[in-house]
Amino acid sequence: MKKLMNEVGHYVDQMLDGMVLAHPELRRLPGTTVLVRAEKADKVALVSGGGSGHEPAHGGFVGPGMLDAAVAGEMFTSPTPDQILEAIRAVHGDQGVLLIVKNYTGDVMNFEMAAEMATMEGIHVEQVVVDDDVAVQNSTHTIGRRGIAGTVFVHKIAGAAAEAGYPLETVAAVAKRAIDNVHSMGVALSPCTVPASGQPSFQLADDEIEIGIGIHGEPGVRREPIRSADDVVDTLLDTILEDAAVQAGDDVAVLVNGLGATPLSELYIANRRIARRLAKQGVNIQQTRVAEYMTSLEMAGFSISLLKLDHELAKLLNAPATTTAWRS
Amino acid sequence: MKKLMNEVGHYVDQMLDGMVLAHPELRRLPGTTVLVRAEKADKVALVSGGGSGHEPAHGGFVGPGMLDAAVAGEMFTSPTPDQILEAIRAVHGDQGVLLIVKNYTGDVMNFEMAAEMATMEGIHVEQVVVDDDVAVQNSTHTIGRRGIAGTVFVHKIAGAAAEAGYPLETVAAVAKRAIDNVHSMGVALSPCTVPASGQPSFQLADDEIEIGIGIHGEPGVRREPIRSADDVVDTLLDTILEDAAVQAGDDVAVLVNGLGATPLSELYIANRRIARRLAKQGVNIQQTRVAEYMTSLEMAGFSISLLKLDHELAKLLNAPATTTAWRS
Amino acid sequence: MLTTSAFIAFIQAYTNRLDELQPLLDQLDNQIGDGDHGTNMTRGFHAANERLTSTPADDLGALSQAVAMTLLSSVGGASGPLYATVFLRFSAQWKGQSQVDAKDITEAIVQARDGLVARGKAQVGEKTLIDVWSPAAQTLQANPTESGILAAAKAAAEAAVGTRELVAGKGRAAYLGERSRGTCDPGSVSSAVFFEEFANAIVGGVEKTPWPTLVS
Amino acid sequence: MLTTSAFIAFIQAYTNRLDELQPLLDQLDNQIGDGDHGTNMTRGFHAANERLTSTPADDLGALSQAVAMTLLSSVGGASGPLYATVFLRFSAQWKGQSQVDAKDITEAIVQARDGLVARGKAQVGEKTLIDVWSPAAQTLQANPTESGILAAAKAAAEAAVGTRELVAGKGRAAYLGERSRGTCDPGSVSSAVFFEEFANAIVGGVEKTPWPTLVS
Ligand SMILES: Nc1ncnc2c1ncn2[C@@H]1O[C@H](COP(=O)(O)OP(=O)(O)O)[C@@H](O)[C@H]1O
Ligand SMILES: Nc1ncnc2c1ncn2[C@@H]1O[C@H](COP(=O)(O)OP(=O)(O)O)[C@@H](O)[C@H]1O
Ligand SMILES: [Mg+2]
Ligand SMILES: [Mg+2]
Ligand SMILES: [Mg+2]
Ligand SMILES: [Mg+2]
Repeated sequence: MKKLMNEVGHYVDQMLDGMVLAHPELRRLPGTTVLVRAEKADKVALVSGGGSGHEPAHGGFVGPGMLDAAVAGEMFTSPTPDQILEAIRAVHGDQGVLLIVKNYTGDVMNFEMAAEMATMEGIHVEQVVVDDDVAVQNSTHTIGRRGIAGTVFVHKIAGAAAEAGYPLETVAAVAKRAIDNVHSMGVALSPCTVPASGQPSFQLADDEIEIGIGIHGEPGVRREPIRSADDVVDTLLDTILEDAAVQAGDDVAVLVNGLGATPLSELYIANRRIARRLAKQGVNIQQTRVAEYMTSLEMAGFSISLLKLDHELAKLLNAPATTTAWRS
Repeated sequence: MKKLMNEVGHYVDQMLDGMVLAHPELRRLPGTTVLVRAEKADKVALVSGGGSGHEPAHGGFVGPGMLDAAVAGEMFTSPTPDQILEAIRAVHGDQGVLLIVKNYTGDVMNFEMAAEMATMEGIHVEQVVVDDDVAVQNSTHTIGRRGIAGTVFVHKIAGAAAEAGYPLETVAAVAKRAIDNVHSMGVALSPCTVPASGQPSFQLADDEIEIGIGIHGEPGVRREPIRSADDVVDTLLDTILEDAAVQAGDDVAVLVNGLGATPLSELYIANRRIARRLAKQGVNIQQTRVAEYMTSLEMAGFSISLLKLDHELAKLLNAPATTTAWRS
Repeated sequence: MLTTSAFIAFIQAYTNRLDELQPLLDQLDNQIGDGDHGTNMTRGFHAANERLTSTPADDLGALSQAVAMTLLSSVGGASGPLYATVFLRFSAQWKGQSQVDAKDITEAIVQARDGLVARGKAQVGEKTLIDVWSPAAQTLQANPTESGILAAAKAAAEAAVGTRELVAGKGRAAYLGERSRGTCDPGSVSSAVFFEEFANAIVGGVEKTPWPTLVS
Repeated sequence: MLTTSAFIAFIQAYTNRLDELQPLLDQLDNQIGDGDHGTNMTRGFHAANERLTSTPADDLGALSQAVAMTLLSSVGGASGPLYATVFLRFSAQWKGQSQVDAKDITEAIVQARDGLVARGKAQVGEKTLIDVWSPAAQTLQANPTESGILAAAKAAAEAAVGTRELVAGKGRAAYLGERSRGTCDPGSVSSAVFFEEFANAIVGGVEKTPWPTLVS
């Protein structure tokens, strides 16, 4: 394991320091792992977060048009309720707070506890849970799907709704509509190594890829032989399209998300296939994003997220936002 | 070697296709490897480029406020004069064209030949050569220093000057002033693999890093044992500061550039040290950029670029730009 | 009878056992989760132990509350809120008391079990620590005495071993579906150890289950 | 005497040699550059060969021009403009001629050498292909006959081997400083092969230097 780091116990702390030192538009609440906007806004406040290791998520999406606060946990570990509560306290005005949570037991429970504590303090808190990963089978008998890179679309849309002055219930409703309409799936070409353990999260042979990967280094849903970029895209896209029930004439936004070590050139090669396939099906791509938005440290691989747009979602997606990792 | 690609001979072509499919504000000149702005601007035109494998450079910097055209060569190979000439022909108006070239024999010669051809066609062409890599000793007996990530600052500043309506000679002069004031140095934690060769560009032991790396997978100037992020930053920064003759009270811009596989979190850990050291020396950081700007495929490592700012350079650096990889 | 000093000794003994078992718990979690359950638990209980050194030792409610808040703010992940919930329920049940009897203990364990179910929404059979807390609470309810506490610890250990055959329906292991079968649930093992050390602190004389040979 | 058909045969023979030597040239470049000189040269000369099949074969100037333009648009890197310059100078020198004698050849080689210096700004001793072109051109100038062409090829080969001891002052190898010593310059080797095949096409009977055993 080769990492550019100092003492492993200070990894998250020093990363957050480096982030606010780079971006004066971000502020770190003293003694916490919470990043907030330098200037508080008068509107429904949005708080998200999760384990560290997904950079630029989530701090990179704090700023006008998106989040008000991002809470960072230990590496790939949900943040604790006290930190989340600090974030809520710091950003809430009198219009309430929306928590945007990815569907992992740990995240859901920690955010839920923070919400309960905040409610006890008289703060109006709502919560939405993102579950965009179609690699995981959806059925009433399971815990549902994981939240992965599609979450960034939810940040953007809820952020624009809040900025537009929508009340909390409406922001939450719009965020839920975004969640219902976003479908994602990822693939890994190589694992990642959590600094504290020093061991790769799984082992892949030179000719293997891991399909349906999560974002915490967990193995995916199946292992397959490596093949051409177009074939790999097709595997993900077939599953996504089937699940999303996208049809000719539909408007969509596409997110091609690098997991950490994959060159941008490879992401563009993937996007070429995605764009052509969607065009062939008569689907209108309104916006495409190709970059690292929600990573797994230095994992090689990528995910595709497809967001089906209605008129309002499209408007909110295109609304201005100026954060360090998303601008529009 | 695991790459997300199709036939290796189509790598650059398909990447460029994927790029314009993602970004409608970019246009590819048919039958070439040239990306230009979708809308031609009436001002001095800026053309840059180089080998592929450095994405988002150079196509990611085409757009209002920066470049007018970027020419892509084969992987890590200078583009050919005919392609550069196509770019010049496509973007030149009546105010002339500035070529921004990185100091590699191949790039310099190919751009020079293109400039000669364009001049023969009556197009007014000037050329600046970026040589920011302080890892390479500078002396009159050598070919001078390489051009690495600091080139992006030159794109930005020349771009703003052109957008402001400066005439060609002034744009070139400002670009040269940026070049004189930018100093960079990089380090690799792991090599990269050019798709066509399939072999890593060099071998590093598990406890070794390569100091003073170029951006084409060439070995650096020396190999050293791995150590803490702070120590590695100090090694680079000491050399840069000495060379740049930066003093207390100086204004600077900082670029912490990921080489491809290094997580953003590690870049921020590096930036923490950079920012603190500069603050301690009384240097004012006017702007910090932390991201992948000029990569070497999936190489792990990073480079630091320091740009000393005078009043005009600062103004131009902060001027608006909206490209896919740089916004301000 | 659980006194404040027995409570403090329990937390200390449990922390020691977690230190011993951390590699095992990480390994189990690596097989069907994300490999951090041992790391999470030791981080939390070391912090709790530390915290107890500066907590007035005259109120089981306050001590439980201190453990709960420390776990909450130091663990994260799934196990943080879950184990914190256990101690929050203890705290509500034992508020203002410097010692409690087997009936109070039984009520606290039942309350904790209910809290875990409310928090994690898992049912018995879904390969989570509920599979341990549920039979342990039932055993105690049927026999709310000191011997019941020993019986509960035994039931907990058996239940933890029994999770090996289950397919996960909640938690990270659930994404593996059928592939989660064949490995004991790490949270169930840490819970069984909890009951073992709990019984030992209150009743004494409990033999330590050789977990590494039993479940790995 | 160089005829158009000898010229075409030369380009073909040189391409074949490059195919053979590509691994060696890449390997030399890998040691002191970026490992692509063989790849660059074969890409360029294959394209040139292809182009010649559709070029009217009655004018050495037009043939040279076709080769130059093809190299320019297919090679890139340092060697592209350099070898293109060689053929651009040939083209200027031989314009409109269907055959040229040793004096015309000498003049073209001298012009090519001057073009290379103008383009790459390297001096003799800087471990570039100038170290081969310079002695070859001088040898020919001293003896502008067919036997001079053979002597030039011999001088070129010796000079290429001699670059091993030099420290690079131009090109990518220059960044290595002292560490560039001990490896032959790849561009010098491809240039020596150029002179070998050139002499063979014009005079014939030239023995092929066993480059792999000589320089690797
Ligand atoms: N919904 C749930 N209800 C009860 N227990 C759960 C639930 N989800 C997970 N657990 C328990 O948590 C344990 C995992 O804890 P840990 O590894 O520390 O957290 P994480 O899964 O966030 O990494 C599992 O072994 C399981 O016993
Ligand atoms: N300035 C120069 N003048 C003359 N020859 C040069 C110069 N720079 C490089 N060369 C030649 O080019 C060769 C390298 O070519 P090649 O590997 O194809 O290009 P690149 O260096 O761009 O990868 C070197 O071996 C050297 O002989
Ligand atoms: Mg975890
Ligand atoms: Mg090259
Ligand atoms: Mg875990
Ligand atoms: Mg080369």
